[in-house]
Amino acid sequence: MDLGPHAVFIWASYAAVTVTIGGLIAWIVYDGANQRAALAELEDRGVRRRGGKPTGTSL
Amino acid sequence: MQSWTQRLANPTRFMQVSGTLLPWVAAAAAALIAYGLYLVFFVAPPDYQQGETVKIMYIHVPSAWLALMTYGLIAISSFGLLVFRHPLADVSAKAAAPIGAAFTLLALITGSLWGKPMWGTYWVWDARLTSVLILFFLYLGLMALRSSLDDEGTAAKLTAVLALVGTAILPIIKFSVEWWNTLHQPSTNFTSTVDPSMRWPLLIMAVGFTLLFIAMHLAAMRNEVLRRRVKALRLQEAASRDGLPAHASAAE
Amino acid sequence: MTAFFALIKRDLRLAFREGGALGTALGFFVVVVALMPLGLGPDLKLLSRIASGVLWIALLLSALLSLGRMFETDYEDGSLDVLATGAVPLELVAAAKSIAHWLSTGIPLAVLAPILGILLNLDLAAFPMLVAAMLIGTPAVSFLGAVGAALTLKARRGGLLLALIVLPLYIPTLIFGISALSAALGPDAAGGSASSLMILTAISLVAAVLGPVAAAAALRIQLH
Amino acid sequence: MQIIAENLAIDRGGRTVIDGLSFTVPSGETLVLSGSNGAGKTTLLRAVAAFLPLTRGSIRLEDGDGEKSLSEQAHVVGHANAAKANLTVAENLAFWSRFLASKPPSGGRVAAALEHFGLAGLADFPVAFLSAGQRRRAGLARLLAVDRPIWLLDEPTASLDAASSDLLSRAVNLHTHAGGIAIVATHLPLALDRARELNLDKLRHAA
Repeated sequence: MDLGPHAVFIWASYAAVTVTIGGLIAWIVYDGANQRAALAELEDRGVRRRGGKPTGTSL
Repeated sequence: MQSWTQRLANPTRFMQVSGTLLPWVAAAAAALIAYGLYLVFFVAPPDYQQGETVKIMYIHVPSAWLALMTYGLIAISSFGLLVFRHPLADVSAKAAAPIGAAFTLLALITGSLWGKPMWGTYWVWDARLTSVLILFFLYLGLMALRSSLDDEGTAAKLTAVLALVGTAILPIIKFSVEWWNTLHQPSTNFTSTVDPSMRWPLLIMAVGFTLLFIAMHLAAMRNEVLRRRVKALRLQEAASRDGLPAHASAAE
Repeated sequence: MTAFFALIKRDLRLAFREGGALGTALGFFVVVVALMPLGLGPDLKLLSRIASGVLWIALLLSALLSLGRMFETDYEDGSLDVLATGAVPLELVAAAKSIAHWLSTGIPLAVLAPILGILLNLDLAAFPMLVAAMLIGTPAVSFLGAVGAALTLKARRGGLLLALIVLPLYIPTLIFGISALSAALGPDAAGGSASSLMILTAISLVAAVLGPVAAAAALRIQLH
Repeated sequence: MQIIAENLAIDRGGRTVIDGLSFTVPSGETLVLSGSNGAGKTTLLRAVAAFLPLTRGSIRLEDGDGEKSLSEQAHVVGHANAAKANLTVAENLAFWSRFLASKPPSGGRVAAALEHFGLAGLADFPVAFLSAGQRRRAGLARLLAVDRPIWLLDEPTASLDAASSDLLSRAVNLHTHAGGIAIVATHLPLALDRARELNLDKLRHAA
């Protein structure tokens, strides 16, 4: 697959796209994991959503 | 149209629907892009003028298209937030901005890398490239404004106002840049009419990229909904831990 | 409408009594223009070619300096809340303040520009067109600037943010402001610059509507 | 004329600050809002002035001036004085008369306002030369200089000594006796006759 004299520019563009979109996807996955972990930790501490049953301690 | 957005309005409902949709959209995007790449590298003919460098078009055009489409999506979400107070409108706008900015940046990078072999310089003040550059500034403005305001509710609405102002002024900017471009330079035909044999791979790549965007946008929105739920719980927890004497502290 | 003109008069009186805002804008304008030859070299032919561009860009940046304070002073001393309960809607309040900014900053900058044009060896024939284009173009600077000022009212790093938000909106004014000048120096002086001036006027009129409406929407949100 | 608020719910900064509140304030009466800070006094005042959107419920003015909105018939006094330091006391009041009433200032009202707040001698002084208490009174003078039926006062006695607070109480009483409405958020007890107290903390407990 000969990409001709300017092959480096083709590879550079595809590399830029892969890196940027790859980075974006990685960040989204990482951020998602963080939020779920924080949510789980809060649930463990018994902090329910207002919709759920009110937290025991009212003081 | 109203009922569809209304039904999705409630975040929990959105989380369910997007939860089931996301894997399918992501899979479809991956499949299409893979197939597109195969077509681009093994099937599509080189351009009679540019030779193989036309392969850059297959990622430049989808990126530029998504850059503009995302700004349109942010404008619609902003309108939904300010006029209909749709609860998910800001989640959509906030999630879309960084992705849109990324695609705009990619459009600029690939445009510049494509320009080097064609015109010998990395940057040409061509009307379209210049408009994409200005679009990038509008994205930066949106993200900078949102990040420099503490109160989330205010930040959301102010960013929405800026997005709508940007949308109103964009056509005027486009017109001015095109006028300015013809004033100083003979018009450079950026992409000559796309040869039919190249149109099919380009379409596949464009649809693949759009599905990829939808998948990323949905995932980012889901993260945002979770982030707001975490924040709400923290606020609630802070209120219930207040050490003030009983009668003064907020009960529930 | 007395309320509308009362607000313009008050802002003008404050601008001239304080004098600070205008002083810094004019001072900055002079410094930026003076820096150009130092940066680009004293070649008079080059300077005269880029003079109008430099003058316009310097003017936009100078006007930007005084925009940040358009609503901030009122917000800080509590006047903004009272302005929101006035006999005129916030749209007119934003319009009045933009007009006051144009009168107190836009016009002085436009009048000072030709003098600085001498520094840049600007062709004397272009002076009247330069001032005309700037007088027609600067309202857009104030009206669109008001949107930026309202949006960044409570933002950290408000000044920088205001520049990032507002400068892209100034691009049409910049392009047609300069094209009016280059047309004036070109062969078909009358025809070329007339069309540019008309478009410049159109842009200022659009800004005169879009600006106050968007700024008022932003101010209402800031009042929350 | 009366202000009627029904089943109010107001969110601010992501929290529901006020929930399920109803009240009416007939003309000639003062509603005093009390409660700990964060109880929602300022939030409620800003909601009445239509600065804040209501999450639920409604606030309306019955048989006031039909064409004008409630906020156009209301004086709002916040923690700051809304007076420009580079203008004289008289110039500030003259501007507010023109801006809030959209007609030239009536010399009589401005003079009476300055007299009432003991600023007659300072009319031509730039506000910059005044002390904090004097500036506060210059801000409050706006209440008398411009005739508006509804007064929304948020901690009006901030940086005021006892004597000045008394001036304010008298002004509010004059206002209510003349058929005006006042809603005052305050910590300190003000000698206000025809006043009814609404404690936002107790209300929150009940909800």
